[in-house]
Amino acid sequence: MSNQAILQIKTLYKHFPVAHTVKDRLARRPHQVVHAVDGVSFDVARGEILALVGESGSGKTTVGMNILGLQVPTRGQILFDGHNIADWAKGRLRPDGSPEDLGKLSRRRQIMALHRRAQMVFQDPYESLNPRQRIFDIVAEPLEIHGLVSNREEKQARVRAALEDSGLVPADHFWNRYPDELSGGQRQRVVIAGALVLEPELLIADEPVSMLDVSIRAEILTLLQNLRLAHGITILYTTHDLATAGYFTDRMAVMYLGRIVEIGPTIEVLKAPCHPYTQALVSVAPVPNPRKRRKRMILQGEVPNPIQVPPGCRFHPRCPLAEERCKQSDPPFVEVTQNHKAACLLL
Amino acid sequence: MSVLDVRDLTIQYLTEQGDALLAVEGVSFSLEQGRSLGLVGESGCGKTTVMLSLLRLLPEAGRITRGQILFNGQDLLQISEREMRAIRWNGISMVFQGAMNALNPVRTVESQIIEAIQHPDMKINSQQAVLRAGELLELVGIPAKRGKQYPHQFSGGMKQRAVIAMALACNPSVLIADEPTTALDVMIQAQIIELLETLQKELNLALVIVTHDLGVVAEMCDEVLVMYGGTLAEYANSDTIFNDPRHPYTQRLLRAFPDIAEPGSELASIPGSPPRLDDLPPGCRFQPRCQFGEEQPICVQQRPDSIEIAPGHRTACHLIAELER
Amino acid sequence: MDQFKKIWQTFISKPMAVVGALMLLVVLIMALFAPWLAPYDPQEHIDVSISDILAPPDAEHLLGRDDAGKDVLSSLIFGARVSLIVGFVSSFFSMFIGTTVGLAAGYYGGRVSNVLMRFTDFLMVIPDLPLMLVIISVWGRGLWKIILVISILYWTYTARLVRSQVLSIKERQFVLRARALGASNFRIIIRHILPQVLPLIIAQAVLDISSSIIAESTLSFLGLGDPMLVSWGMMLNFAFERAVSRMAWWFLLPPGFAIVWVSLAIILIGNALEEIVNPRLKTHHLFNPRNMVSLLMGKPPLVEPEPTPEVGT
Amino acid sequence: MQRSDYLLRKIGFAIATLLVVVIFNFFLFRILPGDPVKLIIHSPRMTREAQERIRVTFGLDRPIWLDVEALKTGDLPRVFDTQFTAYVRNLLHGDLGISFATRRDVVDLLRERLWRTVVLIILGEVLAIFFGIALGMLAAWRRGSKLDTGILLWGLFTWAMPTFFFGIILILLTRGILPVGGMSTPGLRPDDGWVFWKDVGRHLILPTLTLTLLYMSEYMLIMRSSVVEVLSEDYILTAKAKGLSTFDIFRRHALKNSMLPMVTIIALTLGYTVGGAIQVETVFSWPGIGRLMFEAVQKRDYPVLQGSFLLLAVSVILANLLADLLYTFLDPRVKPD
Repeated sequence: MSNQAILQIKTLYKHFPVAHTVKDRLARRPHQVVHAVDGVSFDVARGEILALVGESGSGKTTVGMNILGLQVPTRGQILFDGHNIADWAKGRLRPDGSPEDLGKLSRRRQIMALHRRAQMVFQDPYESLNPRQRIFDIVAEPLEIHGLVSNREEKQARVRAALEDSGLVPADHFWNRYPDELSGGQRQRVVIAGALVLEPELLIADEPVSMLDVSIRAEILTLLQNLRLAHGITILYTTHDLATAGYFTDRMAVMYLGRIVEIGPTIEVLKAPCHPYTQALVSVAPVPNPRKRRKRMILQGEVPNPIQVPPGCRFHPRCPLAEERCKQSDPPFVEVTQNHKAACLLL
Repeated sequence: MSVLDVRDLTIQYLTEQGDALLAVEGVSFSLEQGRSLGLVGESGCGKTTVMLSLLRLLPEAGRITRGQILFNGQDLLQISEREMRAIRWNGISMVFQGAMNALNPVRTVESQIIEAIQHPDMKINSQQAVLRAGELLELVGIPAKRGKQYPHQFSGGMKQRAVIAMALACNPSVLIADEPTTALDVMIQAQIIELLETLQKELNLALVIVTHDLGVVAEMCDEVLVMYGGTLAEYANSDTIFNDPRHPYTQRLLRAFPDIAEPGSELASIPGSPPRLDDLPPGCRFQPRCQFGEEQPICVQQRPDSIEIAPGHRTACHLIAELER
Repeated sequence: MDQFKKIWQTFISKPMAVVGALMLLVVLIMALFAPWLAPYDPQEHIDVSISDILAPPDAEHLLGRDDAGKDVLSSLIFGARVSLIVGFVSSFFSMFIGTTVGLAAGYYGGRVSNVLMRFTDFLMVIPDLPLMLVIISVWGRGLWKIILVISILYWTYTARLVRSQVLSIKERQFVLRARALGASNFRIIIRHILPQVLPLIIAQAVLDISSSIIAESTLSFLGLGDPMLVSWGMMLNFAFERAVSRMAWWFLLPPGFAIVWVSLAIILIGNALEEIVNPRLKTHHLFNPRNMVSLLMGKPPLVEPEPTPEVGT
Repeated sequence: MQRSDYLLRKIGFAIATLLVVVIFNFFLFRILPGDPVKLIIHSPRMTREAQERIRVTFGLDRPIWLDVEALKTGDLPRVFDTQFTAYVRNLLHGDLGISFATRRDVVDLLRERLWRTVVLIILGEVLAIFFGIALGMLAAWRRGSKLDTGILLWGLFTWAMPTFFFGIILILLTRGILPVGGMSTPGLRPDDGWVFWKDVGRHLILPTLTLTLLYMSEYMLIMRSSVVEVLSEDYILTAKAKGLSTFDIFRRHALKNSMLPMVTIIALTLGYTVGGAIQVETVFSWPGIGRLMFEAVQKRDYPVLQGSFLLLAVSVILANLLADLLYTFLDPRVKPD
């Protein structure tokens, strides 16, 4: 694995405005915002698989959407191979570097160029395929959009390769069918093939197995792992399930309320979590063996709403170890071991 | 004596074309007061169908064609609809999958609990009912005054708690919970598991957890029934299922389930997908995906019966004797 | 297109739909071949005697004569043309406007949607018949004016329907996936959204044909029809003024039932289409509960369970 | 959404709609080809005084919208002295002009006739809603039965039936049994008390029956599908599992939940019902606003047409607002503050 980062996220913020009511407007109340992503920074090295773990509302999916330019960041930088996606998404052009530089292209071209190199796999395989398209057309669509093939044979060859790389062998057995003729696992393979056909460098896998049956989860995860081995694809895997993340990722970042609270090598984070939130998450993850039942560290209450974020450490209202100082100051990252950082004042 | 004893339950669905699909076949289990049973299986394995049939709540197309459901010795399939109504909620109550949909959006949470409390057999006046609804809400950790609110003012976890409170309204002896933790966040899941465990101990409930999540079962069940393709695959106590599984399906299912205690360990998925109801294999339903049954004519042609291989341990596999060797 | 082939197959398997289609076919033939089918030319100037006025049916005039002594059957056959033209053309226009507005409002959202939808709401709130009466009586009577007035008032429902569909389709993951692949808005609308809504739009447009036909007949009945054409509504207008007191049912009933016939035909077709493209076959929890266990109580099960073979342990 | 916010929006929309209707009403009668007002003035049937009065009332010598000349010369008070302001001023004073046909004040004409239309619509609508809901629920409960099929067929048939033609059929069927025209038998007067009102009641039967039978079917079909939808919800299954009887499930769960879409539909179809009333009044010579409009169309009596349209539009807009208010109290998801 090379150490060069393909993706660098620097203090990314994404705030969504809350609907302003007529009464708010009359009372001249300030606009409120949902702090979906609130100052997130991390790097992903080329060829690495990083897990972004968090409960719903933690902002993990929003990070993925911002990386692909599907949402425009409020603040901060997203550098993909050195190019700032946040700028492109805003439609601001910033020409710099070599003549081939992406910055020279128009906004639409830039986004297209990004999508050629970075792709996404979605959560729900039953929903992410257009029910009216055949498998062939679904997988060939990215090629058409990007104008990558000139003739039918070339198109067929590339679709075939993508389908077979995704484990749908033989390809012609599948490509004339419609999505509803396939099982959940097969559909998720089609989604992956649709992304692979562009030969992307970065794949954002947004909860790709959470809707699948247990018996086929492993095969999709194994497929993702093999893509890294065969094509060197970098994968950002977002999930709420620590156990699947533990199975195949290199590093893990745990998010809480729009922030990363702990980041480090997966095995280390799972075996020796430092942040109380990670500790709690690890302790409540169900273990498939009654002999290994553990003491659960259950956090009371629920994730607070991301409109009014608690002051100080945003985890303090639910933290079993919280002290007075946690209410006042926002904890910085502390390096626990090399590459393993956590944001907690008690460390 | 078992509070719930299900014998040879067989259920069909009638399609619009008039075909009958065998959704559940020959499922048997029994449950004693104060014990908990996990009914596990992948989607479409018939576990929800079994659960609904216990209260005779199958959808219009469903037909129970064989078997007995004995509740305290009384066969629920032989009584009238009126007698059945008296057993619903009073004897056996349910927490349905997707708590958000189990509450009527235009009525207050409290009124929906009261409605269950004022079961014809309960003989309780409205003032007492309000008090009791408050008690139930407090029991599951919701402040009683929030009962005056509507479901959309509750978070997902609170709705699930409210639905559990509602299920306890008539002091049932059996509580059936269908996927009680699915679609909830990890931490809320843990809260609900903890709550169900506490309630089961305090109220001495017979608890049936219907779920696809082996982890939940391992956490809270005494006994486990693994279903595959509408049939019983393996039925034993929890420790046996997780540490000494005999049926090839159970074994492979466990190997496909990631264990957080051992990150980085190998996972093996089961190739293929579960059989569709309209396309069931003639023999053992797991045979097309089973690594042992590939060339065994008996597996291809005949459906295995469930047999008791040890006291309280039943499994349905032709090759069980050979596999042991 | 496979999708339309599938719809067509389901369509012809529904008896009501086939009945509707046959009923419409009759009217279509009437309209297309009117000059050959009609025994007399309704535009022709004829001399009449007192006894010819509102003469009851006889062998020469199968449906009798009207208040001007003309053949009712011939007017009826020619009237089919007016109804069908108004019905099909206005419904096409309103489908076009409604789809465009609905797609734009649903897909782009924000201010565009706000302006378009408030305008749609506005048109929906204004009582349409009084508005049509006012516009036509000020603007003047004429076939094209009627068609235009109907189409600019009747697209609102289609727009709402399309918008609500687009709103939900737009949130579906395959649209997000198309965006993540780099597809343009145009491509997403044409390739991914329109094909999902199109069947519903067509079903709605078919139903609109019947509303337009009824609207035209109502305007004509109220005396605002095209004075140059004989339409069923206009026949009823004359009949109502002059034939009720003489109980000349042969002049009153045929045009009325012709309107009912054609709009019923279209409604049957449209309804079947809507059922096909928008199935709402959900489980209904309050059915006769005895069904569930009736098979157990004495009656044989539908499928005999296979005999269970002995297995040695 | 908060209740007050929702209401503010709805009230804002109603006011905007009213304004647009008022402006539309003004322009329609001036901008469209033929300029009816000028046509009227040259009508030979008008006396010179009447022509003069119209000229003054409409301010026809003034510019239509804004006096640009006055704006240029800085004569500000005259800038707004236009036909439009004259129209608005008259409107605010409750002056809708005089009828060409009867030479009576349009406002008086409308005032005289309004209640008759209101009685007809309310009676027909209330009966239609009541029977529509009852039959719709019945059909949904016994889905697939003969009763359900019958209800569906009746719904489809009446959907295809123009209101006026249904009225004509009823006239032909009940000739000699029930009065088929007018509001009362000629000769009877309100002073006759009970006898008069009984006679009015008999005259009301057919028009009401037409409205009820036709509009009932739409409510019936919508209620049916709405109840079918509700009955498939999980909270119905839960209610059943709680041991509630079918009757209780309908009363406590299905009714209120399926009423919500009904309120919206009833509000949306109000304009349509008004259209139906025009046809029914025409067919049965019921002397209400609808009949008035029909006669105005025949006689090209524009002030009456304009006045009636304004009155009907305003009533429907207000009724709609009322339905929205009702909705906020029925649906708890629109929160009180």
